[in-house]
Amino acid sequence: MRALFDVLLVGLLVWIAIGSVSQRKLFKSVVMFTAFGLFLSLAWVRLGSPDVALAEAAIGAGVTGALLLDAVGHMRSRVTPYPSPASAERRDADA
Amino acid sequence: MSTYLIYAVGGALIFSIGTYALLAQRHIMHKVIGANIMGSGIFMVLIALGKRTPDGVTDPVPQAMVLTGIVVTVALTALGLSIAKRYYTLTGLDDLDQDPPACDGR
Amino acid sequence: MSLGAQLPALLVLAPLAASALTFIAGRNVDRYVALGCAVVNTALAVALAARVLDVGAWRYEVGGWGAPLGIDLVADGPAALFVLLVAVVGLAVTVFATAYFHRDDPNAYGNGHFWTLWMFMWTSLNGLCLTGDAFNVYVCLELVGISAVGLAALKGDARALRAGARYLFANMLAAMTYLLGVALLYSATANLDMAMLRVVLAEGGPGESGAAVGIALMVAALVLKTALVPAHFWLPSAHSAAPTPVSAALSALVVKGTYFALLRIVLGMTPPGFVPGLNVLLGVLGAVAIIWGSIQALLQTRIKQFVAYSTVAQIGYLFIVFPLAGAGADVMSLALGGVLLHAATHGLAKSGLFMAAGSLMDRFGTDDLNRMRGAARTAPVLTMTVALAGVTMMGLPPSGGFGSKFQLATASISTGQWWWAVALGLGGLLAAAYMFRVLAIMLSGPADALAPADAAIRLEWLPLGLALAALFFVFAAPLVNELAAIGPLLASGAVTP
Amino acid sequence: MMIWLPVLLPAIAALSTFLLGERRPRARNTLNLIAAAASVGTVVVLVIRAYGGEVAVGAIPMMSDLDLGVHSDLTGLLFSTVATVLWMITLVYAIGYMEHAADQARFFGFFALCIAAANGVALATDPVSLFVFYEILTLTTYPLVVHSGTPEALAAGRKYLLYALTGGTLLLLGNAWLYALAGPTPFTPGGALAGVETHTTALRAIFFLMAAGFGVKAAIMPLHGWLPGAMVAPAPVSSLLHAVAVVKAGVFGIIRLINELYGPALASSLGVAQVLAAFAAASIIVASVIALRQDDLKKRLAYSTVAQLSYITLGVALCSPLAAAGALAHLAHHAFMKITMFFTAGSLAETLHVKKLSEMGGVARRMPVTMGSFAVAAFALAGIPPLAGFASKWLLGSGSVEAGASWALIVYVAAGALAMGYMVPILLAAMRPGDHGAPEGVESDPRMLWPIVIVAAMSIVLGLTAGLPGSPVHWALTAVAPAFGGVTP
Repeated sequence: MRALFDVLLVGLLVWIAIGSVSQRKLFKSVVMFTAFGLFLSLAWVRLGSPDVALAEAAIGAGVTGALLLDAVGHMRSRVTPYPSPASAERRDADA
Repeated sequence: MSTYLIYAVGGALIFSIGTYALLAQRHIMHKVIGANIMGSGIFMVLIALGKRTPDGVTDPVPQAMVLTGIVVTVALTALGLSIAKRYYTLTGLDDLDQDPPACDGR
Repeated sequence: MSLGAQLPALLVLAPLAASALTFIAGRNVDRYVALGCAVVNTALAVALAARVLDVGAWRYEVGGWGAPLGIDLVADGPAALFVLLVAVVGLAVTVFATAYFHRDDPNAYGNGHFWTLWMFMWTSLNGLCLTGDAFNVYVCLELVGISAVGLAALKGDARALRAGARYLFANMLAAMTYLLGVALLYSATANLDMAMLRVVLAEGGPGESGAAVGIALMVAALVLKTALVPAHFWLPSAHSAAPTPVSAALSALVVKGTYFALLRIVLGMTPPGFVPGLNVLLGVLGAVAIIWGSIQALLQTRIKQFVAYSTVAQIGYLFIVFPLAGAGADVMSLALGGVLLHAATHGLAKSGLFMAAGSLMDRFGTDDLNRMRGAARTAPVLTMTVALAGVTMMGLPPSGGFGSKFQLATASISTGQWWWAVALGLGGLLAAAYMFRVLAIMLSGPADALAPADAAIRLEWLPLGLALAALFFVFAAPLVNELAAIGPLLASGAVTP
Repeated sequence: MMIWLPVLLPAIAALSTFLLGERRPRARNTLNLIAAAASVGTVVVLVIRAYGGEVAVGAIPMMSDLDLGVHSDLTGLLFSTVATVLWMITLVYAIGYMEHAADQARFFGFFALCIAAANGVALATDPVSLFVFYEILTLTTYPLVVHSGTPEALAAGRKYLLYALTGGTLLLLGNAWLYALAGPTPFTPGGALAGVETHTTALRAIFFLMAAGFGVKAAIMPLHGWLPGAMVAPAPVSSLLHAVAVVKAGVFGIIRLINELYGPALASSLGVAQVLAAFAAASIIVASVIALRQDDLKKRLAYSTVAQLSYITLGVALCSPLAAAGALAHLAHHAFMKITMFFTAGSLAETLHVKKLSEMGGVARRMPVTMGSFAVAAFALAGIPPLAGFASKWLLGSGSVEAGASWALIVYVAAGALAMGYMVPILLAAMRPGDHGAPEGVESDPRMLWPIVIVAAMSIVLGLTAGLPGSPVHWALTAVAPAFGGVTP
């Protein structure tokens, strides 16, 4: 039973992780990352490290989430489709 | 299946997801989040392996390492985001692979 | 405990305090705080080297805990040499920067954050050189990385920010990989102290394969941070987009700091052959770096890119020592002395070269190499600096580059691995090709127009001094060799306090 | 300390020249001349002491058990004397020649540095120290070759570097291998490799690496490609560096390599000296034939240099005392003869803008003293008695016989005939009628004329005094004797 809970928690974490780096909407990405942080603290508790859990909740999810939200506020809210590979060639010329 | 092994394997998976995002995603925010996820994966591996002591007592050293790691990662994230914001303001770009309009510089 | 024994801690605390002070201090005084700290630090570094030569290596227990629980600083010969290198080049960079960053310029790069970041980088570099703890290396790596990225992006223009961001992501990747490696190593050995790890690893045991994977990851991370080919992609843009004093510091010191950590881990901590094929692979990559970096340098048309690619090539020489590991003590001390000599002499020459390159860029108002004709006539001191630094890059006598090449070649031939000597020779020729290509432009006429010298350029004697120091550095080889032989880097087992 | 002066004095002159810049030409010239005179004085003192058996040694610790060392043995001093004496004479010539040229400080500075390096090569105590000075010589010559900054000069400079640095790399590898094999090996007359003779394969390989390294500067074919191109340098550079310091550093290296590192006995028993001799003999003949066909005066002289340098190499490679002494004596004699010719070529180019044989008509009438001096040097080079070239060639010839290599004697004789063949046409061309505007008998600037007369006179004096103690011939015989077991022939 406990093992099942652990497997579910880890699976959830993996799923949220994938989601947070592949969302086209940046805001959603950030929200998912914050959620990831919160579930991670749960995992720390399960692993018997309550102090790490506290730090994760406060810093990992809290501070980082706030920083990310602030940055998103400065940028376009959606990931735009990328231009043609021509720019990649110019990049090589630049390097 | 013991607890630590579940988390260790999960940590390794999460690490790979983060690595993939850092290397393959082009949006700067996705890269930053990817790096953070990478870190979390490693922390999970660390803590999980720290649990694997013969007498079942939690080893404090990995916890200290993780706490340090969290703080350092936040610092890196803050720096990365401030660079990203500035870059976006200057060029309107959120992708490092695209050339900025003009490269000036002394 | 005598004051001398506290030197490792002082070397970390002094620049840290200066970093805080420059942050607090106003625009008018921050540079003097930094300058004062640079002088103090240099004195401390000299004292450290003198004490190491005098009493041998020792360990300093931070907070008095002692390994494995606490963190130990290790003051041995190689560390003292690197700290000294950081101090000497750091002092030069600081002096150069006081002229380069105008006090009354409202846009003075990073609004004065230069000094804070620079002192912070000095702190973390000293820490990186002195630490004897595998996890502490991670912390120092990150701190070096943060300050280096901040400095590289200091100009705040699009090119610098982009280079800085790329540099940052390379740093993050490296740091995380390193951390994973440490995690595996710790789980296999329950130890983080490098000297103890050497003993533990040499005994072998059930966790051996996990530890080997961990070490391989740590090495991969450090290779990325040291910009060894093929992980060099971030270096040229980051080093060339930065303001001149920063370029000098990044190229001369930062890659050396990470290299030193690598040296500690591969030669000091890991028994030879513990990770199969690792040492040979590093040697091969080093040889490839020498060739590839040189060819790239030959193709560059922008002066700072050119200098940066020359760094990529020069880093390769430092990796020739690894495949020789396991040879007899005589050969190893020859080889280790060789790479330390190379690291030091390249640090001096490259910082001088970057300063000269930056000044040439300012004088000609362009970074296009082909528009610097006639510099030999119009800017003779800067040209001379480029030429003298070039002698070091080529490894010709009497530069320290010659000494290192000779020692490495002799060591390679002694172990029967003569092919490394061939790579060294080829690298020298390629270096000559890229240096003389640039010098030929500077010697050719008719001369291109030149701007009058401003404050920073009036410091053109400073880079010349650095290049001259590198030019005659082979005469410091006895001292370097002596330092290379002091301490646990090659000796097996821990050093007692 | 005194032993370092031949290296330090020119270096100090160079440093002050760089610091003075273009501001005070007169002070710079005076300073250089004083330094040159002081160097000559130092070398003379060292020679007198060395003749009395007193060898000074100086060493600076460099690497583990390797020092940067210099010593005042007779062999080295002969080269050093030639270099410093000719430096002083060339300075006078150069001051006249460069009077209106640009970048004089750079020119005179690197010029002096070259001499410092050449003296270092001459006096070095071991192969690594020699290598150090040898590479410094390479580097300091480059700015002189490309002095004019024209595309042609830059191309010549590139070629020079390609050859010289590749040679240097081979030399470095040879040195590293030797050190790995035998540790430090200070030059010892008769050989310094006692105890490792059994590693024949390695020793052969090391020999060829080093010989190739020295062979580039000694312009042994096929390593000579840089030399004719490097003649784009200003005349004083061609004269001093390409007739004296640079190329002679190469052959001098070979002399040290055979006589004092391997020892003639080991070099010939390994079979390596014979290979070198074959290359040198081929170079003599081929270069002489090529010289016959050159219209450009400096190019013709350059190929003549290639041939004459191989005289020296062949002499050493024969591993006989007389031939080795002849080689060393020829090193000195050739310097005086060839510098006369390059000075002349420079005067013709600077004063009359004549660079080719086909343009030389009337030159002998216009500048009789200059061309007369040239004639003396040309006949000396061809080996006409009693001029200098004869004395050294006589030794080389008798050495060939002594070594039982009569083929070498044939090579020397044939080359002498060829030398007549490529020298006489120059004289004939000069005597053809032709017009050079100015009245007859007007020579070039006296600062360029007198050095020519002096060096030409030296060709006569050295030939006439060849039998006397202190002459290069006697000196060379004394210097090489220890390498062959101390028997003075």
